[in-house]
Amino acid sequence: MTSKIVLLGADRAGEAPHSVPGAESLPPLEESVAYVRALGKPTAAQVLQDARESGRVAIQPRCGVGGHEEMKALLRDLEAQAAPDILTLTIDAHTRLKRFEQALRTLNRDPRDLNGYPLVTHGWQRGRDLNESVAAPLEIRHGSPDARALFDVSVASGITSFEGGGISYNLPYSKAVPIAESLAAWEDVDRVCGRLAELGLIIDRELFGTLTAVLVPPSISLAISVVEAVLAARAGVRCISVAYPQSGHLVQDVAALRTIPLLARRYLPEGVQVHAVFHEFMGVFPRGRGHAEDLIFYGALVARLGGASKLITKTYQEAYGIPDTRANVEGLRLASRANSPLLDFVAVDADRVAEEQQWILAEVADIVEPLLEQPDLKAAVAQALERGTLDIPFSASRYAKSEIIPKRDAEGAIRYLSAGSLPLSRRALRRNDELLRRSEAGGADPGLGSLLADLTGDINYFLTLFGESDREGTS
Amino acid sequence: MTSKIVLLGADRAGEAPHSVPGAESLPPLEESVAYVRALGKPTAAQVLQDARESGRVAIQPRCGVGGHEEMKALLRDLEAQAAPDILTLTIDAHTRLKRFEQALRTLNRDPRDLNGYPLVTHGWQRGRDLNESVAAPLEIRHGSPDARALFDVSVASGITSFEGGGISYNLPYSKAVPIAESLAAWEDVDRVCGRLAELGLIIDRELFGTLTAVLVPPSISLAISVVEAVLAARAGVRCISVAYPQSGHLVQDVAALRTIPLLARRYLPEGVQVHAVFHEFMGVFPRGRGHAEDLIFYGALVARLGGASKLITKTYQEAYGIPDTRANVEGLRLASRANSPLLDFVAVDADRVAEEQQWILAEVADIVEPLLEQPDLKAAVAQALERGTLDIPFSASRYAKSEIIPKRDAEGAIRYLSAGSLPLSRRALRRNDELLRRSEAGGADPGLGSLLADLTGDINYFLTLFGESDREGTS
Amino acid sequence: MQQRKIILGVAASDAHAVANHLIAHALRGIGYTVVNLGTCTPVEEFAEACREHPDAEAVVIGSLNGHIHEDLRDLAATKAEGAIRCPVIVGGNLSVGSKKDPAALERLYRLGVDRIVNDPAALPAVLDELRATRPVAEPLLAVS
Amino acid sequence: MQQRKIILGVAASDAHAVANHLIAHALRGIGYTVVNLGTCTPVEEFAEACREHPDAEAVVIGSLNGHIHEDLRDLAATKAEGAIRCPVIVGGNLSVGSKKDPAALERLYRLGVDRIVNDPAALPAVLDELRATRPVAEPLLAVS
Ligand code: B12
Ligand code: B12
Repeated sequence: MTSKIVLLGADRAGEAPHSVPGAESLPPLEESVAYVRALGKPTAAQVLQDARESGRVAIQPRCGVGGHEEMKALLRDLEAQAAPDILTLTIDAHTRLKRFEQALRTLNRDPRDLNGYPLVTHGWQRGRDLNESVAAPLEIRHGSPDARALFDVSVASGITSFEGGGISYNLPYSKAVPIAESLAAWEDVDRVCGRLAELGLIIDRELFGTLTAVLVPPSISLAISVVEAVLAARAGVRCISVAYPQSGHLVQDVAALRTIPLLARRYLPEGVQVHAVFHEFMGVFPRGRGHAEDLIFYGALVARLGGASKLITKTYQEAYGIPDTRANVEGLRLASRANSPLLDFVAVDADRVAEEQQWILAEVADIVEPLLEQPDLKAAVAQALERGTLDIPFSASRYAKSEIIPKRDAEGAIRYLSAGSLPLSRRALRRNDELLRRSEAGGADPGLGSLLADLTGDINYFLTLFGESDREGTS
Repeated sequence: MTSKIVLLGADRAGEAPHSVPGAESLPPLEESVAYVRALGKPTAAQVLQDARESGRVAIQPRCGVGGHEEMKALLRDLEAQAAPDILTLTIDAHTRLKRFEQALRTLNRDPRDLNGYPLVTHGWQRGRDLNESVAAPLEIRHGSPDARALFDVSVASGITSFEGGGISYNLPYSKAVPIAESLAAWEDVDRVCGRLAELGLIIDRELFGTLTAVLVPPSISLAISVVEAVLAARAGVRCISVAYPQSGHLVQDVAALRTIPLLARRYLPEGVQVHAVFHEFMGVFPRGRGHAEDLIFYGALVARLGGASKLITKTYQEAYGIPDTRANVEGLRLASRANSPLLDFVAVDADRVAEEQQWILAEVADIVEPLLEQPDLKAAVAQALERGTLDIPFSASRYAKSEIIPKRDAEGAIRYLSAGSLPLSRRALRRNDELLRRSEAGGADPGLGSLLADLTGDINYFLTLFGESDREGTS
Repeated sequence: MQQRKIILGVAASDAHAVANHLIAHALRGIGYTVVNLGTCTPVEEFAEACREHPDAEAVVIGSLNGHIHEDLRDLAATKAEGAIRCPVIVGGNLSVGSKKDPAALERLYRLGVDRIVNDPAALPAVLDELRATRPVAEPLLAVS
Repeated sequence: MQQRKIILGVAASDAHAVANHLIAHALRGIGYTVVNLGTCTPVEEFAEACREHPDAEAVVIGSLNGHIHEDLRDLAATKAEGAIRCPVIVGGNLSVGSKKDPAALERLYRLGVDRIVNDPAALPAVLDELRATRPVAEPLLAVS
C-alpha cells in the first residue's frame, strides 16, 4: 500500500503551463523529450503507425487504480499476461475535475476507494517509475475539462499519448464548465504538443468521440471529433487518434470507422497522422460473463473489419465495476483473437457499408461545415452548442442543449428520432425518419411514456439481445 | 489421492459381454437403463438433438486424469467454470489396450502418471459417482480396438455416449490387432446399444473419423465413418455421431461437415439420428499461447459454419501435454464465443463449398460403394484394408497398408499426392494432381528427401503459419 | 393539490448522466416535480436546493463512479447543521470494484444516508413510505 | 561395407505413429538399416529384435503419451539379463502433463535408459558418439 504523500503540482491546476508557482518542480520540456528518447520504447504514435502498416489492430486496456505500487503491479501484470500494444493510466474522477484535495484525502485513507490513478497527486517521478516498469508506451485516459496540470505531469512522466478534447472531455464529464474555458484549456495542451513536435517528440492526441457513450449517433461522434481535430491540428498537434464508440450495428460501425480516414483527408491538413480508434461497446454492458465476452470479441472483430489502428477493450466485469487484473487480462487476450490471421475470410457487405458511409459523411458535413467556415472556430463551437446546432444526447453539462433523441432502427443501428436543432439536410432527416418508421409496427406517434420505454429498451439493447431482461445475468 | 484398489471387471476383457465369470459384478442392462432414467439428466443424444434444433454447436472438452477424486474434481470444475454441454471421461492408454494390470499398478503408484481415467479399474460404482457429480451427460473417449469390458462398465455407470469403431479405434491405436477382431468386438458393443435402444435408452455412438489425425484427407475420414456407421446401424445403433477432424482449410472443412448429413441420407436407414462432430485441429498444435488460441477459436467458428452438432475442444497447452483444468476451461470458454449470436454475419463462400462438397461426396462414393455392395461388409473391410483399397496415412497398425501420401495444396487443403490403391475415379485423381501441381513452383517430380521435407512442412502447417518455425513458441 | 417534489442529482465527482436523465423523466411522468441538479453536484449544492425548496420530500442522489463516500463526506455535518432536513436516498454503483462489499453500504449509512435503493422503479414506493413515516405534524395525503 | 543398423519402435502403450514413421524414413535416408517395430512395442519385443539383430547399434524408443515409465518398467531387468546389450535411446514427450518435471527424466535413467534425445535431428550425432565410445573390441569405421 502506498505510503502517505503530500500534494505535488496540483497548485498549478487550471493555470496555463509554466506560468505559476510550483511549476519549477516539473522538468523543462527539453528534458522530458530527452527522457522519452532515452527510455528505449516506441512512442504511442509509432505503435499506431506500425499497427496500421502491418494490418493489425493495436490493443489497449482501460486500467487505473489509486495506489502507486498497485498501479505498477497492474501494468506489469497486464503486460506479462496479455502484452497489450499500449497501456493506460486511467485517472480517478476527482483528479479529472481538479478535486485534487479529495483525491489526496482518499489516497491517504484508502487508495482502493479511488476509481483511477491520481497522477497529479502522485507526481511525475512516480509517473516515470510507472513508465519505466513496462515496455509498452502509456496513454493517459481521463475526462478532464481542464487537463493542463495533468498534461504537464504526463509530459514530465514521459507519456506519449493523451486523451481528451475541449468538447469531448467537457460535455460528458462535467456540469458547469463553460465550453470556452475547456476549449481554451485544451488549446493550451495542444500547443504544448506542437512545441514537443518541434522538439522531435510526437504526442498522440486521442479525441474522445465516445462522448456520453450511450446511443451516440455516429455523425455526432465524428462531427465533434472533426472539430476537435481541426483545432488540435491548428494548435500544432501532429498525431490525432479519432475514437469512435461501437454502436453495436455491424454495418454502421464499420462504415463509421472507414469514414475516419476520409474525414481526415477532407478536413485536416496533410502531415497530420490520423488513426481510427474503436471503443468496445461503451453503453450498458451485459452482466452474464459469456454474453459480455461475446460482445468483447465482436467489438474486436468489428475494429478489424473497420480498419481501426487501435482498439480499447472492455472486460466481462464491465457491468459490475472496475475490473480486476485477471478479468482485464482475459478481455485483452480475447480481443487479440480478432487479430488472428485465420480470420482473414471474415467480411462485411461492402455495398451496404459504402452506402452507410455516404450518409455518415453527408451528416458530418452538414454539422461541421457551417462551423469550419467561421473565422473563430472556438467561438463558433460555443455558440453552436448554445443554439443546439452542435449537440449530444444525455449531456452531463449544462452547456449542451441535449435535445437530440437517438433511437435504434429495426436492425439496431442508431438513428435520430429527433435531431434537435442540428443542421441536417432534409434528405438526411427523411432517411432517419424512414429507417425508424420501418421499426414501428403501427407507425403511430409514440407518447411520452412509451418514448421513455423505447429509450430504455435501446439503452439496454444488448441485455435484451442476450435475454438478460431483468438486468440480473449470471456473473 | 485415491486409495489403493483392486481390479474389478477387467477379467472380462476381450470376452463377449455377459458370458464370463466376473460379469455378475455388473448390474443387468435393465437396471442401468432405470438408473439413467432416474439420474435426472438428459442423454448425450438429447443434448445433441437440442443443440441442432437451436442452431448451436454443443461444446465438449477432452479430459481425463488417473485418480478418482481428481477426476471428479476435474469434471466439477470444468462444469462450474465453463458449463460444457457434454463432459468427457478420457481413458488412459493402458486401459485402451487392455493393459489393465499396468493401469492398476500405475494407479496405485501415482495416478498422475496416467494419461486418462482407468474406468475399468475404478469400476462402475465410481463411474456412477462421477456421473452423479455433474449435470452434463458424459461420453467415454478412448481408443480401444476391443472396448467391450470398458463399454460394459460405461453402461453400468449410466454413461450415454461412447466413442469408437472397429476401424477408427483400431488402425490409429494399436499395432497388431487384426481388423476382423476389432470389427467383431465393436459389433458386440453396437448390439448392446441396439438392446439398450429397445429398452428405451439411446446411446450416442461416436465414430472416430479423426483417425491418425495428421493430414487425413476428408474423404478417407468420411468413408471410414460411413462404413462404421452402416455397421453400427445394422447392429441396432440409433444415434451416430460422425466426427471429422479440422484440416485447417476453411472451405474443405465446412464442405466436409456439411457433407455428413448428405452421406447419412444416402447410406443410412431412416430412424437413425446422425450428428456431425468437429474436432478442433488434431495435428501438431502451435506452441505459442496466442497462436493456439487463434486456432481454437477458428476451429469453433468452422464448426458453426459447417453446421456441426458438437465440437470437441483443444487447449493452449495441447503442444505440451495433458492440459491443466484452467487451460481446459479457457479453451471451452473461448470456443463458446463462436456460438455468439453476434457472429451471424460470418459466412463462407457457398459456391466454393458446394463444389468441394461434390468432390468429397464423389470420392467417398468411390471408396465405400464397392464395399457396401458386398454381402459381408466386415469381411470386405478387412480385405480392402489388406489390399489398400481402404487405407489411412500414418497407420499405427500393421493391418493397413498406409500407402496414401497426403499433401497440402497451395491453399492448405489436404489432397492425395498418392492415393495408394484407393479406388478413386480418374476424374478425382486428376483433380488432386492438378491442385497439387499448382502448388509446385517447378512442377518437377520431387525426390524422396524433398518429399519428407514437404511432408514435415505440411505436418507443421500451423507452426509455419504462425511463424513458429523452430517449434519453440512462447508458452 | 400541490405536486410532490424531490431534489435529484448525481454526486460531486460523478458525471454519469444517463440514469439521472431517465429517473427525472420517470418521476415527472408519475406527477413529481423534480428539481434536477444533474451531474457533479456537491453536498452544499444539494443543501442550497433544500433551502430553495423547503417542500421537497427527499434528496435523491445517484452515484456510479464508486466515489460516493468521498463525495458525501460532508453530508452528516450538513444534516447536523439543519441545512438538509429531508431524507437522503442514494442509489447506483456504490463502491469501486467488481466485487461488492456490503461494508460499503454500512459506511454510507454512517455518513448520513437514510435509504439505499438499487432499482429506480422502487423509488415511488420508498418515497411514499418515507412520507408516511415522516415525523412532521402537517397532515399529508398519501398518493401512490 | 555393412550398413549401420538400429532398432526403432514406440513404447508399449503408445500408438503415436507419425514421429516414428518420419524418423525411420529420415534414418534410412542417411543410410541406416532401420528395423522398425512400430507402435505399441513392449520391452520383450525390443529384446527379441536385439536377438535377431545382434549387429544393431542402438534401440531407439519413442514415447509421446506420457506412459514411458510404466512401459519401460522391465527394461533394467531385460538389460541385466543381457537380452538388450546395445544402448537404449529414448525421445518424445516423456511425462504426463503440460508442466514438465526434470525428475521424470531422472527416473528414466534409473530404469535403464542410456540417452534421452529431444530432437530427432540430433539422433545421427548421438549414434555416432555412442558408437565411438562403445566398450566393444571389434574395430569400427565411424561414418557421419
Ligand atoms: C456510459 C458510461 C460512462 C459514460 C457516462 C456518460 C455520461 N456522462 O453519462 C462515460 C464514458 C463518460 C463514463 C465515464 C466514466 N465512468 Co462510466 N460507465 C458507463 C456505463 C458503461 C454505463 C452507465 C449508464 O449510462 N448506464 C445506463 C443507466 C440507465 O444505468 P446505470 O447508470 O447502470 O444505473 C442503473 C443503476 O445503477 C441504478 N441507478 C443509477 N443511478 C441511480 C440513482 C438512484 C437514486 C437509484 C435509486 C438508482 C440508480 O439504476 C440504473 C438502472 O438500473 C457503466 C457500465 C455499465 N453499467 O455497463 C460504466 C461505469 C458506471 N463507469 C465507471 C467508471 C469508473 C467511469 C469513470 C471513472 C472512468 C473510469 N475510471 O473507468 C468515468 C467517470 C467520470 C466521472 N467523473 O464520473 C464504472 C464504475 C466503477 C465502479 N463503481 O467500480 C462503471 C461501472 C464501468 C466499469 N466497470 O468500470 N462512463
Ligand atoms: C496426432 C496425435 C494423436 C493421434 C496419433 C495418431 C497416430 N497413431 O499417430 C491420436 C489422435 C490417435 C492420438 C491419440 C492419443 N494421444 Co495424442 N497427440 C497427437 C498430437 C496432436 C500430434 C502428435 C504428432 O503426430 N506429432 C507429429 C510428430 C512428427 O511430432 P511429435 O509426435 O510431437 O514428436 C516430436 C518430438 O516429441 C520428438 N519425438 C517424438 N518421438 C521421438 C522419438 C525419438 C527417439 C526422438 C529422439 C524424438 C522423438 O520429435 C518429434 C518432432 O519434433 C499431439 C500434440 C501435439 N504435439 O500437438 C498429441 C499428444 C502427443 N497425445 C497425447 C495423448 C495423451 C494421447 C492419448 C493418450 C489420448 C488422450 N488421453 O488424450 C491417445 C494415445 C493413445 C495411445 N495408446 O497412445 C498427449 C500426450 C500427453 C502428455 N505426454 O502429457 C499429447 C501431447 C496431446 C495433449 N496435449 O494431451 N494422438
